[in-house]
Amino acid sequence: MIRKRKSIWRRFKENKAVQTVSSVLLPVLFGVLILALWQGQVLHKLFNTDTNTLPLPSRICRIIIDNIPTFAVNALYTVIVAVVGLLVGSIIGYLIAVFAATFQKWGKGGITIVGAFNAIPIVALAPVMTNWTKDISNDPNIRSMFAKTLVVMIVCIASMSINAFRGLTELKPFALDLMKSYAAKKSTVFFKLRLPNSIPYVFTALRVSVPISIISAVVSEYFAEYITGVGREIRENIVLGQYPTAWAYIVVACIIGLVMYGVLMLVESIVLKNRRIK
Amino acid sequence: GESASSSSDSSDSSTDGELMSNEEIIKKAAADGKVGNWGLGNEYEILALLQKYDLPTKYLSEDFTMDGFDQDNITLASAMTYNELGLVKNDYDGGYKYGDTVGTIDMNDEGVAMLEDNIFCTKEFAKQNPNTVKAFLYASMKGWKYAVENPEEAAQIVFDAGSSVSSDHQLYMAKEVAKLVTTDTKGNTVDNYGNMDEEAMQQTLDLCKKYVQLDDSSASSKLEGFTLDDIRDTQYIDEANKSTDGKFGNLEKTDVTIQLKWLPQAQFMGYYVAQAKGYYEEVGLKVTITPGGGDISETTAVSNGTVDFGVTWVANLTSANAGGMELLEIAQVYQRSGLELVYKKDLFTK
Amino acid sequence: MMKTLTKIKNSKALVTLVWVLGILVIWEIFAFVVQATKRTPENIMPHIWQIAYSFIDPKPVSSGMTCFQVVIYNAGQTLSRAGQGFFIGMIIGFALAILMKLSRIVEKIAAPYLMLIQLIPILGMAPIILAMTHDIGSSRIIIAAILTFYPVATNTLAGLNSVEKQKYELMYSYAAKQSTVYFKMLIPSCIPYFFTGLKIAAPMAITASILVDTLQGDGGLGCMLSQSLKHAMSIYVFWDIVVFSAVIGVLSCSLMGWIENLVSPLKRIERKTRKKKGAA
Amino acid sequence: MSLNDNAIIKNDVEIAINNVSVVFKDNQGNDVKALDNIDFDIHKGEFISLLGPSGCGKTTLLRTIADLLEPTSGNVRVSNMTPKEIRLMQKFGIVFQNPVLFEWRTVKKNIELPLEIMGYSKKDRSDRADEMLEMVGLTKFADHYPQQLSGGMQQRVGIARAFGIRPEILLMDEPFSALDEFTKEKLHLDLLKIWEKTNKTIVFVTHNIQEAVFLSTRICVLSPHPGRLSAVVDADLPYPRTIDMRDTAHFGELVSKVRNSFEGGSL
Amino acid sequence: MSLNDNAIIKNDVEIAINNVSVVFKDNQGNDVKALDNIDFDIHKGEFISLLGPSGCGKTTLLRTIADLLEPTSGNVRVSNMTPKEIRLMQKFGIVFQNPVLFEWRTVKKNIELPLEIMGYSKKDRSDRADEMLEMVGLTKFADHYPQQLSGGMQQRVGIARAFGIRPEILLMDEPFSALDEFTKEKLHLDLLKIWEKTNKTIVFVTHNIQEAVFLSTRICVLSPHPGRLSAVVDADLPYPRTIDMRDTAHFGELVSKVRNSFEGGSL
Ligand SMILES: Nc1ncnc2c1ncn2[C@@H]1O[C@H](COP(=O)(O)OP(=O)(O)OP(=O)(O)O)[C@@H](O)[C@H]1O
Ligand SMILES: Nc1ncnc2c1ncn2[C@@H]1O[C@H](COP(=O)(O)OP(=O)(O)OP(=O)(O)O)[C@@H](O)[C@H]1O
Ligand SMILES: [Mg+2]
Ligand SMILES: [Mg+2]
Repeated sequence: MIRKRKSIWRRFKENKAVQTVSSVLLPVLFGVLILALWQGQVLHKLFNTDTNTLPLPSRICRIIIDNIPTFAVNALYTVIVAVVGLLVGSIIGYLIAVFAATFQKWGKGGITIVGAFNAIPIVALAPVMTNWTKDISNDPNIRSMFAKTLVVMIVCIASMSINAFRGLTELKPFALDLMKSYAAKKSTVFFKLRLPNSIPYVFTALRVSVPISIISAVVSEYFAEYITGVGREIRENIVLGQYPTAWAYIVVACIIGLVMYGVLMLVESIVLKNRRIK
Repeated sequence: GESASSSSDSSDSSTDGELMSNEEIIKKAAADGKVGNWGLGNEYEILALLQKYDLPTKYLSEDFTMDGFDQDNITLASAMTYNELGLVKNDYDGGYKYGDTVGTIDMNDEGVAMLEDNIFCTKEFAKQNPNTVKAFLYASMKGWKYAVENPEEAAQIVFDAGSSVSSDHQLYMAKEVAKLVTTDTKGNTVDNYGNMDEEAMQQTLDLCKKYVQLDDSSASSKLEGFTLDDIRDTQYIDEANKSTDGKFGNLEKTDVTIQLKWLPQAQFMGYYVAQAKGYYEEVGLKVTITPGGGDISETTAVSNGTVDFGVTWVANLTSANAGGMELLEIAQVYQRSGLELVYKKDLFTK
Repeated sequence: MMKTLTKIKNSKALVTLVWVLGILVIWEIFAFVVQATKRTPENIMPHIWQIAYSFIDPKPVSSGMTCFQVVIYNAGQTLSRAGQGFFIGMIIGFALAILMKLSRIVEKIAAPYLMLIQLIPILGMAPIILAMTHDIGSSRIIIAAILTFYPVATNTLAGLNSVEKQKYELMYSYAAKQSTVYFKMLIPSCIPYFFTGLKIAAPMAITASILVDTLQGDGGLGCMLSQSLKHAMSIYVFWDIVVFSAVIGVLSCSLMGWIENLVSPLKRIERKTRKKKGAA
Repeated sequence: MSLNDNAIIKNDVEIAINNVSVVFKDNQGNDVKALDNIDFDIHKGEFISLLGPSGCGKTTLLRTIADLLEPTSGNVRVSNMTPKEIRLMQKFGIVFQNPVLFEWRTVKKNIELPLEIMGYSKKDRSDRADEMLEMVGLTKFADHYPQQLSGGMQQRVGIARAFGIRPEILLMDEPFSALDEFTKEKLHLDLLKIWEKTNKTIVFVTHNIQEAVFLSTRICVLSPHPGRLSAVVDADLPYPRTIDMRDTAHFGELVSKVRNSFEGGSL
Repeated sequence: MSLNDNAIIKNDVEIAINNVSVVFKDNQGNDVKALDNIDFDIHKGEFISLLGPSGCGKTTLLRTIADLLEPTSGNVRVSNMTPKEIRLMQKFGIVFQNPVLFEWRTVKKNIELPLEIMGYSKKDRSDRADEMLEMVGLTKFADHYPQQLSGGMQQRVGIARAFGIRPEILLMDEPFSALDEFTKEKLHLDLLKIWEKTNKTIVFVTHNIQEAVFLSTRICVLSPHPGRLSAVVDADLPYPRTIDMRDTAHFGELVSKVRNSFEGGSL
């Protein structure tokens, strides 16, 4: 009897539809719980803070709803910077990894050097990029966008190149021998073996890069010449002591992050579908 | 050296043209979209100025250096008289060496001045520690007085206290700051340091109401209803200035902290002098000076009790209160606006 | 003679050297362009030798300290905070990965929120942390830890998830306790992934620590960096700190690699086999 | 499916496979019937071979017994308990079709792994591992890592590991197929010796008829697609078995019998 | 090492193994001699089996021929060229000891892989793959992923992949050891048929004496530690070979001869 019930539970748990629904439902439920604790000021007791430093969700919502056009414009700029920077940076990072995997003797050193970019703080990178891109365009908005995107890009390069390099080089035993026996060209080995092998690693890198891209976009906006974006608004409002508004923008940043993360998970589940069969 | 001489050459060659009026300069720069300010609550005077000339209230962000100005990305740049302006003009370390080839537009003259450096604490702190507040103000003002009268010594004191600014610039700054502390917006001399001039305060508050844009509707309606009494209390500075010995009875708190609005430099020389000369000790206080310029703003730090006193600008204090903090200005150290717009003369000749 | 030559040619040091040189050359090309076209080239892209000279320049730039002294003096604070933050972040990251592995439900719930925490800018997070700790020093360490744990957690989790099903079955057939499965199988096999995470996190900890320096203006590389940027002191302090943090970042990354070689027998064998190939 | 009872002396059922079916889904979502209604009892102390062509479900059946796979329908009982209970009592020893070694452990440490889990002392573990290494002829390779071994050597490590725990029930999935005649012969005899001495129950998957006949008491012949039990043959050679039995007529007859049951039943 | 020349009709050397030694380092840094001075010629169109106990160096020798491993001393020449040149001309087809399938490709796509690399048209690839699937009996599993197959089925995919490219020289490392008698028998006959038809050179690693005798023209017996060539035996059964040849006296003699050369040479 007990066995039976357990197996129903297990079957329920292992059911595909149940799993898909639960992987959305559970975090949402958890989020609702947190929101409730937040609104009920339980979080404030926990963190020993007040409703000014950590404003209530209801107030944050009000502010967002009252200012949808402003928020939308700022969010749009931040999304453009984060997404373009993430994509271009990841592609460059991947290309560096490809280069490094192709010429391993020289490439490994290159990966180390790229890792060094990781160690240059964004607060240093952002003003330097703003300085370097002064001549890009006469339109301050365009050159600011360029500078911000560059920052995000540089930051995303490192995590992608390190991970992708592993994916491109840590192959199953004898897989390389197999390709060698076909006298496969390096490019063929790359497209038929290394590339598919690296896909799961690429997704690991992207999982790390998504939040990094947004936070770098936000921070680089602090330093940009043209005043726009979620990050800039967060800073302005914090300096002005407008915590509720600042938190409204933080929430927007989080929503951007969640959406990007959701898209990533979706793409991952489609791309890696066939590998999940066990 | 090379570049400085070349730029003065170019200004020499352009002296045949006639310099534009302030209005023309502002209009030209605004039309090019090359007016600069740091934002972050420093922009209201500029917005008021642009509005005064019926110009769109848009500006570019300056990054706390004058590189944008130097490279002509910004042609009409905000500069504090005591800091950026000195860097633009002078040729000491970090300076851009423009000398007299640059001109300035003064906010006080344009009638859009807002008051800057003050001393504040929370309303609750003031209420619970009145004697401490008064003693602190007494000693601080004594420090300011000494600093204003002895700028060389004050500059040295700040430099020794771990200032990050070169000693040349420090001295320049001390002299300029002295002017701000002892002259009001109309150019009259002030001798009761820390005084809150009603008219200038009111003008500042009015400009705040007009130009501080708050997305938070409850905050902006709160701001709308503010009177001076919501942001300042004059009793403490008045009593401090009346006292001759700095004795105010039992001090409720003797260990206090003050967070500056910016990095340690002569902008805040009064506190460093009071510290170095032992004025704080004389009134029975042990004071720690925390530099600002970090991500935790002085209003936040005072509001959440990390520090007791802070130095900020009136506009910042006003908007923080609108946002829900309960801060109280207790002294107004700078009596006039230190903000000017600087431009290269050769770019604005007819 | 030939042999030593090939040895030098194959050495790792040479590879790195060539890379560094290559980057320096590119930098210099641009530096000359900047030099020719800009009024204050040192603010945009100084020459390498100018940066190098600033390290040994005896001229004091701030409170009687030379550039080098400023960097070294403040590096102590920053690096010790980075170290502590990294250590805490590493433990949290690893623990979270294990926790998420232990329970699918925890993973499903936690994964998006862990990422969300990364998205809260320090500006918003700092006042709350500060309110919790009432101490700016420990707030800084905590924030540095928060900024570093994520790559460790994701990479370790990826490692834990990469164990083949057959290995589970083996352990399962021994009726091994959950803890045994972790200690004898999952943890050893996720070590390489864990180290990849550490390699990304170590430089990030330094970045994070520089970032949290700027919470308050009381010292640390971040403060000096922003003061220098605001032209409160020589701009070379900024460049020196950028160079310094990049170098430390690379070193921290190699340190992780070195520790990995030390703890992981597999890496040791690989190294031995490689050596042998080199000799043959 | 009737059992040839007379051949078996012991009559207490150790493993009861009751109407077991296993259905997999392929990636179009269609059902693949790997096992179809297998019903069969294994007695205590028996040496049972599961014989059948590639893909017929041998591994699947073994996994069901070992509680590594739940049957889609039907059930398995071991000593009147569920396979799970038996597994939790650590009574199974399994040799997998691929050796499944931990690449971060040396050969010896791999053999010691289950002993560590079962809480043997350091000395006992080491002694037992040495003994097993001796048996599979890998003493010289104790400190090598799995990657440094040939395929057959890796498989032998897997065998040593399973033997090392001296399990009540030994489940072996084609353990010897990667080995050469001599090594295999030696291990056959070792296995038989251990079995005769300890009287454990052994379920042995193989696709080699000679091997099945030589080793086992009974041979279950499976036919593929879906996996069905097509015959059970008694391998009634006397014990102890010796190499030269393989040249006897009876051995040949048994091999033919199995082969025929194959061809009749499935091909 | 003298060759039994009279058994071989064709005399042009296809693969010349000249004094090849391979030394590995174990993890204490000691030398492990995997191959010791192997000197041997393989003629064009021969079917050579490498026979020997587990760990004797069969795989190592095969890898040296295939240019996957450089000998520590000595060299290999194939058609008077270096193995590398031959490899670059895509003349090798290799079946590995473990199947090495790409888990992101279906069974059919795995078989098509080398054909893609060699630039066959889509249709040709598909036709050839279908034919090979038919041969190894996996037509029904064309669209499965490797993880969904049994061990033996995976191995058959590897075989199909190597056969698919119709290589000049086929190198096979224990390709059939995971397979049952019937599948194996079928593939033996298929392999022989292909070999006889095309007259390719085949080097076949096995540890099964019967298999070696049944398939090959000559058998190289290796002895282990260090790997030495201990005997070369001509398997002079007539072609085409048939299943029932395995019951002939000559077959038995050959098996004994090989077994004896083994025991004398190495054990
Ligand atoms: N990478 C390596 N490092 C060290 N030793 C190795 C390595 N590869 C193989 N060896 C050793 O070389 C010897 C021969 O190995 P090889 O794989 O050629 O054997 P084999 O004849 O193919 O055996 P099997 O039939 O078991 O596959 C073995 O003793 C093995 O331990
Ligand atoms: N995870 C799976 N998903 C889908 N089908 C599977 C899965 N595992 C096994 N099968 C199918 O089940 C059948 C039986 O597989 P099993 O591994 O039991 O065969 P086997 O008898 O052990 O063969 P071999 O001798 O080749 O190892 C095969 O047809 C196989 O394709
Ligand atoms: Mg199987
Ligand atoms: Mg082998």
